[in-house]
Amino acid sequence: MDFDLSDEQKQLVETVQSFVKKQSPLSRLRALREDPTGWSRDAWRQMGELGWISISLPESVGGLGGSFIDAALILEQLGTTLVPEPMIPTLTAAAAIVRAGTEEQATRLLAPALAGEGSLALAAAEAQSRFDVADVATKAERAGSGYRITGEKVWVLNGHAADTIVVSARTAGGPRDREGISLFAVDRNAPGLEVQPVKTMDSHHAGLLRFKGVEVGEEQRLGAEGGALAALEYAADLGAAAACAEGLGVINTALQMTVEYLKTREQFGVKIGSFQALQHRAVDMFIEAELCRSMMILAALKVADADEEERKTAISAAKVQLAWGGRQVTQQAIQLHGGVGVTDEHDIALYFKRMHVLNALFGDEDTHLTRYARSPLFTANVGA
Amino acid sequence: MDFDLSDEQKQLVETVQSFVKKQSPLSRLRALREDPTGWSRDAWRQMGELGWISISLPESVGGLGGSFIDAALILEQLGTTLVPEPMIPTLTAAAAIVRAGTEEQATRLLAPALAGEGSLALAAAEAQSRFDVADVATKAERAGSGYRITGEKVWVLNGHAADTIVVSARTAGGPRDREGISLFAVDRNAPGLEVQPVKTMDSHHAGLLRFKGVEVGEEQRLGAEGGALAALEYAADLGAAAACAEGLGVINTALQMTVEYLKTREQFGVKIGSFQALQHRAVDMFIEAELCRSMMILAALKVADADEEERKTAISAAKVQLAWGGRQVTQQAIQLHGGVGVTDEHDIALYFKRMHVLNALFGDEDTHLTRYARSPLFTANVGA
Amino acid sequence: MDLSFSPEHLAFREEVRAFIASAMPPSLMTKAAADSHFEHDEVMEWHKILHRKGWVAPHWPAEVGGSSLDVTSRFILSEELELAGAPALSPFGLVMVGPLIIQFGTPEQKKRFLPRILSGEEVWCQGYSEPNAGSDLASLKTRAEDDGKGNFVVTGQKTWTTYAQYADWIFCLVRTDASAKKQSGISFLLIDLKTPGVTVKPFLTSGGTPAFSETFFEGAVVPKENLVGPLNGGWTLAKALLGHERTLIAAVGASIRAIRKVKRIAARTQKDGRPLLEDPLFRAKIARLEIKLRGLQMANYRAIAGAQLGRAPGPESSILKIRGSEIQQQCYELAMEAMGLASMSWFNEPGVVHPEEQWVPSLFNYLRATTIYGGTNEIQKNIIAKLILGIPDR
Amino acid sequence: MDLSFSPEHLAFREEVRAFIASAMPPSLMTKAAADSHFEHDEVMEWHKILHRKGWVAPHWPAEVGGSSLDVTSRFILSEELELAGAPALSPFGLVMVGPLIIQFGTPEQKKRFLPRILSGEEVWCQGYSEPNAGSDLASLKTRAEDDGKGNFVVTGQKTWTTYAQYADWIFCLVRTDASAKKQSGISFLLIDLKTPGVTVKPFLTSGGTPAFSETFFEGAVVPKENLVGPLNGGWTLAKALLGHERTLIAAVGASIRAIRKVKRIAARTQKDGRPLLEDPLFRAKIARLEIKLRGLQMANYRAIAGAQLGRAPGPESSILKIRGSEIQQQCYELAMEAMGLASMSWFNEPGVVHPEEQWVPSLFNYLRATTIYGGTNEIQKNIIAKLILGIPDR
Repeated sequence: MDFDLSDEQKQLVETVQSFVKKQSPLSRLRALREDPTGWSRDAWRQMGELGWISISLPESVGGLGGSFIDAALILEQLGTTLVPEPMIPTLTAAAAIVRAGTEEQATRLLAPALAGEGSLALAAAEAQSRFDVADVATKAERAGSGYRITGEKVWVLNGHAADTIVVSARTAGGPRDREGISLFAVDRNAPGLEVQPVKTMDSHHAGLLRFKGVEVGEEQRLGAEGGALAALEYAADLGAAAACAEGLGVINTALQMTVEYLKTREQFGVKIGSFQALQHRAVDMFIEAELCRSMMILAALKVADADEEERKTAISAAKVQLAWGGRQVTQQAIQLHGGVGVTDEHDIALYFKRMHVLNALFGDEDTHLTRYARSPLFTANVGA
Repeated sequence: MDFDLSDEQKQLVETVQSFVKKQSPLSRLRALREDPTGWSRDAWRQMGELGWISISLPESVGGLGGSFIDAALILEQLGTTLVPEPMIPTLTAAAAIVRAGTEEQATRLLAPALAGEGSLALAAAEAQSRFDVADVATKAERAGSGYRITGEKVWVLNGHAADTIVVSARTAGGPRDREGISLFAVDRNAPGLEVQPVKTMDSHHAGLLRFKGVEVGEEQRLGAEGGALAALEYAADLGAAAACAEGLGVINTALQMTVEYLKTREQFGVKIGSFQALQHRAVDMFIEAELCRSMMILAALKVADADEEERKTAISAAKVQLAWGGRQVTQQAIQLHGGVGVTDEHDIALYFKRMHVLNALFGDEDTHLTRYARSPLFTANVGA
Repeated sequence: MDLSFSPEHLAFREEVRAFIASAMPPSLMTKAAADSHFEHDEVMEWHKILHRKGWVAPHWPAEVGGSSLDVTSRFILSEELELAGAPALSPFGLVMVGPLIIQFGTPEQKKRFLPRILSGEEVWCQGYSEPNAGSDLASLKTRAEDDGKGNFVVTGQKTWTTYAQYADWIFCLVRTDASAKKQSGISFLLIDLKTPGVTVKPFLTSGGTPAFSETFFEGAVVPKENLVGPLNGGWTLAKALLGHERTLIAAVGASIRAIRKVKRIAARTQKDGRPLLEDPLFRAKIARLEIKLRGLQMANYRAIAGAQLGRAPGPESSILKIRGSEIQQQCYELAMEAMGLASMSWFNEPGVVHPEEQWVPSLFNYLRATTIYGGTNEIQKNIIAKLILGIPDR
Repeated sequence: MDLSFSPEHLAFREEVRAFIASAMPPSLMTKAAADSHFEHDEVMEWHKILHRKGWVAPHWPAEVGGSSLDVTSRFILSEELELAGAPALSPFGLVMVGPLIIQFGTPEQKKRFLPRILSGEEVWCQGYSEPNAGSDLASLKTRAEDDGKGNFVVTGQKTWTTYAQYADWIFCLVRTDASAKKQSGISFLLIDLKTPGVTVKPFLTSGGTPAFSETFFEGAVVPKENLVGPLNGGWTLAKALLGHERTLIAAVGASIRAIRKVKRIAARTQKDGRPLLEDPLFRAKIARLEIKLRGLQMANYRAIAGAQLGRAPGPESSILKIRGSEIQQQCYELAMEAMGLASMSWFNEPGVVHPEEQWVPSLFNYLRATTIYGGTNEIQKNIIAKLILGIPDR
């Protein structure tokens, strides 16, 4: 057992800390709120050059071969100033490509994104699917040597701006069947693909994607026809772990801002931190934040676990803790800030909003609680 | 709308307050802990003479014709010193008798209990039934001109001491069928009835009842054969409302004891009530207690509601609030009392225990939450 | 004891429902159905409709243009308005400064101000809080100095002057005696927002609505006749306001409506191929919240029944603000949960989410304010500990 | 970063398991399986078995009879003992006074006391709290006066002297300088319970077990050589005790075991004709608690990994007591809920409830103590606010 960072990891964290402090304070998010992309291509290119996008991908597909922990450390720091660049959408789409596709496909499709020249999106959610990636109504029907994709994907992170979109579509089976789901890499300019940009609460943007008979070739299919669910679930789990990592940055920042406020704000002639009821509230926030850190580490370590149920239960447990803890911490952060906490001018409200979005992404609290409770591991080892 | 007590009701409350103060302080419960009955026949007779047992029963069966509110007011006061006499078991069994049986049966069977000369018990729960009174495995088979009852009833309140036991048994149908359940009034000395006395956490006693071919006559059946479920559900709901009423007395006493302790106990040279975190905890207890009072009133008013769903949802809502609020208040009462709170010597632990029992009786929190959520009323009036 | 309303009150409830159904313009009706945000003009349109019916200020005495409705009828009126999703009228004139003028004002002040509050001709806002005087209101610094010519000269800054940009007048707590300690040097002053030296600067709530403003006073000259109550006696007025009916603050009607909305969202949202409303966990969550709300409603009924008998608010009413505000928040947390990914939506064009879900994310954010404004819930708990439980401070 | 144990540690875990399975007498094994209450004799029987193996005090230095096990191995040992439901050894000698004597005692004291603690020949109890000195320990009043003949004369009353009726010795904080303020006049004294003037009066916990005692001192004569550390320096020793390893206090192993029990109860309990374990609401409750516990376990692992590297306990360890105690309570609340009506059972004869449910109601009650003893959770939060978050007092 070892929870220390290596020297390389410590240096990595320092680099990201320096980046967010000097080049990406929260004001950058505010400045980009009305921008139609919502993030900066320059900043993204820089993140690519620093190796942050490729850090946890295998060397065989152009990555740096690190573990997901490295990506998690970066995401945590990016969460501290709510950096808006599309790390999570790109990493999740890349995970699907690497897990489902061939090395050749992965190397080719990932290259622009890893360099920070392009970006990716994973189009999995549909109006009726809620958080079940197996609930796919979008169809890919055989057409000539390829397929024709018809259907609608909703709330696709970075769907408004991605160059390549990984889309799940049903090549066989009925609704929610675990077999019959295929993945395709689609170019954003493909004829028949309509992208409606939408705004999200966290000052980000996303896309509603309508596939109106989009034609794709055989070579755009990632992996065996109809057998993509495992890769898709892996990608969603990696996305959930990434949301936990960024969420931890959000949570700790909200905690720190609140503790700082308690130490400086005066009412009734004293610092409000001298009121015991508020002190204990801050301690409750601290406890949740510590548990979130513990569970984020667990999730990040288990993303790569070969045992699928081990991975799923660990990530579901972490997502439940981060959702619960994140909600407690950011709600209380607003309450302890008082009136200024409910203004758009004060940053604390932005942390509250981002936390809500991270909690919803890749499965909300009850979805993961239920998945955890239904795992075979839950009832294993019960005997005396 | 009127939530004031009538002059008669105010006088009733004062009489019970005076009784618990002068004749039945908590020390009486302690003194009776090791007694095999656990309650006093003299005290019970007095309660009968005062009309407390008969107050809310119809005049046609020998009662005083009051509403259930009157009984609830008495129970609330009895809860303040944890009076151990079998009010709840007698009232629930009486409710089943009155609702299911004929006036002649009710008048005859109730007479000794209403006078405080005898007492009753309702034997409904079985090992597998949890809180579902329709889950009846005990059988009553036709035998000559009567029936032969075979089966086992568990945790029968006052089952160790009651003179007459109202027992549910299946005359037709399979497990959990809503039809085919009959009620019988059985004498405690009936051949084949084995009573195993058991102790309960709240210093009360109860009975595990084994019916080994107990023979009963046609005239002991209450109501039509196989049609007793409605009466049984009514009796259980009345029991739940009674538990809420007594629970309110428990809750308010625990709150008062705690507030008093905060005002008198000194640590660090000050009254511990001066610590804001503890003050707010006491306020949280107070809020729950106030909501419990509101919901107890609702339950008591709705016991007699002719609309079965109105009755069930109101009583389930009240039981959920009392269980939740009662647990919060008594847990915090112990916490704020500190070390003395976890000793057997201090009374606060006895209130905690009685609250747990009241919460379990006639359906625990989740049982009532689920019943509430499944009611047709829950999804009525949802349209704009 | 009796939980039912009298036949007269039941008839009044029907009258209110019928009136709303017939009197509310279709444009407002559509927005009400979707719990949309009402613009100021729309609120005032509805104000004037209610005014014609005599229902804008039913809690005012009849002789100053209120009504002769009893407490229960007033409650029924407000509950039905909430249940219908009607625009909430601006409370600053009708509920706050109006009653204070009625209680403490001169005959001239009553004549000057009350009719225009009723008619909606003059809109009010509240100038209590300052950047450094929030929970500790008595530490306010805005000062009003006697210019010796029959005026006060007002200098300072107020914040949370909600919707000041639409208001004509502001009522302020100002410091009129700098040497006096805290509460004792404060007066209650009415200020025309058109007065030179007064500037209103709106800013956004975290819900994205322009509900908040800061109001700056730079030597604004205010005639002395705009002082309400005694000089340096403003704190008494501020406290009197807190003593008024609290049965509305529980917002039971709004929360009943919100829970119905949660159920509708859950009924049309799919989970595992079935309506989310049939999911045992989610359904139990709604049920638990509805039960909490039912407890609050019963506590509210008890408070109303007491007020109907002319009693001072009892212990049951002190909990209404705390629990009412928490439940309002929880309703919208559940609505967001039901919406799933769509809960991320932020001021998108129509069609992106269902019409009645359009404003949910904004309200989810804004409603965090309910446990803060009107005295934070922490301050409320301090008060209950001291005044109701009798627990002494250190 | 690495979550896995080293091969050596995994092998050690197997060794511990094998030892427990082979060394625990069948009578204890049966009780352990049912989480029964162990009598004092049974605890001491197990103490002696572990002593023979050299595992009673693995955290003591090897030279005084401890072990050379590293932090992780010690953790594994304690976790496996908890998971097996083995009798918990009395901590007063092994975990409390022993380490203090090792750190502050004279060579004579070490020689006199340590071997008998290890062997179990002498059993200890703790004399800290007094009726009016609970959270505010420094206000203790029991006084030890110099008789000028090489002794202290001790007068006063201690409470919560857990299992003093089975103990041979008590370690006490006593006031040796009545004129000094609070902490500064306190000394740490070892007292033989057989000393004339010492009386032990056991009383019941709310769980119905005789775990608590009051101990009275009426002019008990105690030789001065029983003073540990400097005269009037007892507060330093009391604080040193708090600084020791806190990874055991989380009771993760006990809670893992408790949750397994909850699942077993729910698996054999029927609800609506199906096992309660398949009820979505109840199952979700267990899952939520298990997830909380997993978070605590991870925090505990982080604390252990830090201690293994010789670091002082970090922020993660400060939460272990608070969360660990809450989770212990919640496990038994769920067990009681699963038991349904049977949860009312109180010390009934065998067969009334399932053997492993027999002690659940007692523990449900007794475990309310976990958030109180060892410094209430409120005191813990005061400490975290001050020392970790750096929020100053008024």
